[in-house]
Amino acid sequence: MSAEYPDPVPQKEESLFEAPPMAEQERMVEAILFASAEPVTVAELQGRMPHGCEATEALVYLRKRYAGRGVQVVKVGAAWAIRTAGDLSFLMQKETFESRKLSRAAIETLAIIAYHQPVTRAEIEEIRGVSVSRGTVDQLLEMDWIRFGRRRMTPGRPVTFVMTQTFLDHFGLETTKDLPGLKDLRAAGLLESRVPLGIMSGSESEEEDDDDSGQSDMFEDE
Amino acid sequence: MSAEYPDPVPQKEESLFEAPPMAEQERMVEAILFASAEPVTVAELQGRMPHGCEATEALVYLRKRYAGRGVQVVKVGAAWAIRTAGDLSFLMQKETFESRKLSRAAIETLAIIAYHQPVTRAEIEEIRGVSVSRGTVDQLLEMDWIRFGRRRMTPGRPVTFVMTQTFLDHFGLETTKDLPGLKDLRAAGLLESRVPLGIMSGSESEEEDDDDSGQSDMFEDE
Amino acid sequence: MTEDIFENNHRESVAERVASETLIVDVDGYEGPLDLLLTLSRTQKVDLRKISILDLAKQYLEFVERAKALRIELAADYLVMAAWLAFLKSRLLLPPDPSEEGPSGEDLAAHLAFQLQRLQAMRDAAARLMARDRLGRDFFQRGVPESVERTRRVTFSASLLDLMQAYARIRTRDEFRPFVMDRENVFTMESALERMRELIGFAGDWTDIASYLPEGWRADPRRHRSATASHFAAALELVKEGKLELRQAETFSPIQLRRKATP
Repeated sequence: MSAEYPDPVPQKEESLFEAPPMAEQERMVEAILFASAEPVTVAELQGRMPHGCEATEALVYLRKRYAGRGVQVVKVGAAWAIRTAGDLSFLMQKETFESRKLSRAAIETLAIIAYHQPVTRAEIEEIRGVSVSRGTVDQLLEMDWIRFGRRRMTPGRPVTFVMTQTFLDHFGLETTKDLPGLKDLRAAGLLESRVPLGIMSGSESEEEDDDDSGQSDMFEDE
Repeated sequence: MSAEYPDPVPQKEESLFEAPPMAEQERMVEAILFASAEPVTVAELQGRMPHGCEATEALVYLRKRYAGRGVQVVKVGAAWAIRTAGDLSFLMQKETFESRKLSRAAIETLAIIAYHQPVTRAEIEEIRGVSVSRGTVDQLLEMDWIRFGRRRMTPGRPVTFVMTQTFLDHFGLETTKDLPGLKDLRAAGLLESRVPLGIMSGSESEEEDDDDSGQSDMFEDE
Repeated sequence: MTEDIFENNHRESVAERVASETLIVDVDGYEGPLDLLLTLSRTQKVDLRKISILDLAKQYLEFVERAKALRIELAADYLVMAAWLAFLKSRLLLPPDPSEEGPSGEDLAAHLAFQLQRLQAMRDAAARLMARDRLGRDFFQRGVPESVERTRRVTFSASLLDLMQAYARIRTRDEFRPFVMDRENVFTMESALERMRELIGFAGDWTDIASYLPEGWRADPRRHRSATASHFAAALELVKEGKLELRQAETFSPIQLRRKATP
């Protein structure tokens, strides 16, 4: 259609087949994203498009094209999806909304995992001051909002929990960095496992592993 | 976004609320069509949009907007839906090619049919010493390497199998008479029956490359 | 509600009864001692960062006392917390003892304050999270997803040689021996056991198990392997029966055996 594309870069590689023009690539990305209910990774886009296509570039154009429209091109972690614009929710039929009530424990556990990930069960319990019931974790796992992360390299090699793409998708987050208030919480030292330095004179004696002080590795996700 | 809309028509009805601008209406139609599981009729669109909206008109704009895009606004019976553009349907398919070796059971069955045609299933089983599975025969039929021949004029009038031209083509034979005979096989060392294990000097028997003389694989079939 | 419960210890009995009922309900409602502390801390109506841990400890201890008086069963962790807070209280009230090891009362109090702040922060974060626009409620995914059709085409291949070999195999099958395990080079455990039973009568002293291998089973590595295995298994069996003793100085060193002295 339009003329927003820059002049095609001369073939970067000695490719046997010429890649389709960018306008065409954009159409392809559009078709694939529309067709899928789940977010599609760039790798998968690339895999489904003809050889030589640049899905990432096409996504930039497509996203721009849908700015302000009734549906939006959104980023979900490492993947992309099309979702209806939030301001039009009043038009939608909501009977499909899965209104499974989450318990207060489940919601808190979810938030702790989101803000502290990767986090072990013991750390969750430390923050909440109560033991985490199996059912709570199971429910969150089942909803595919959390998943197992890497094991901690500490005695007992405890398993950690991290957020999933489904979680990001559900709450309309591009990355875990977009969690509401994350920056402030971090600045206030509330994502640490202990009282931030400076507030306390002598360090705490609890035998907690401070090898990873919280959020620095929050986004390492394998 | 756009300058394609004509000046708003002065309110047709004595509406209490002003209808949203056409660009908004277009967004609404877009979101509804996107999210609906079924095609949506104009009446239904109208019913879900705010009072005073003109779904039909909005559809005209939306349709125009999607002209040439990766997805299309199409009419399905009396209703409307968004569908992948026809020329991109290839993106929704993924074909993988795989080349596999024919199973031992299949190749033996094939060999018997080749050397003994026309041959009945009972005869194949007698020669192989094991029953021939339906799947094996079906597979060979499907590959068009064997076909049904005449029925035998014996009790039960069993069906016979014969080779096909495709078979001959695949194996580079002009007629089935070109198949090497038993004598040739022997001359080529293929009919050499195995040497008893004990006599063999250790080195050879160690490696288990006896797939051409394998007593052990004799029974693994099916 | 609960924050008012202990404001005043001297209330009339009706109010007390009402309060105690609330208490029963609310103890169930609390998610552990930390949650209770957080609730109690709200009575101070100050920023959590400026909270008085000493006051809080007092409140909590009063709560526990009261629960005891009302004969309300408190879960163990509430009592553990009470004990810890009592300890903390004494630390905070008494002048620091320089000979004492471990963190000071202030450190402990600071950590508790931090824990409360952090729990509150997580609650607020959870609330903000749940209030976000959510998929399936505020924004929507495609109503008619199209799945990618995956077709797998399998082509089978076979060469003329495959075919001929297959046929040759069938035609020569009659000449094959019936299918039996080739035992020529296998020394079974049964025969090893039988052999050993006869021989151990003479094994008064520690002898290397290798010396028990029969003639003709020592040179050929395959035969040697099989005989060694079966003799070792047989020896274990005899140990189990209490007829033999086994020993090995270290990993991979020779295994020695001798007859077990009859008791």
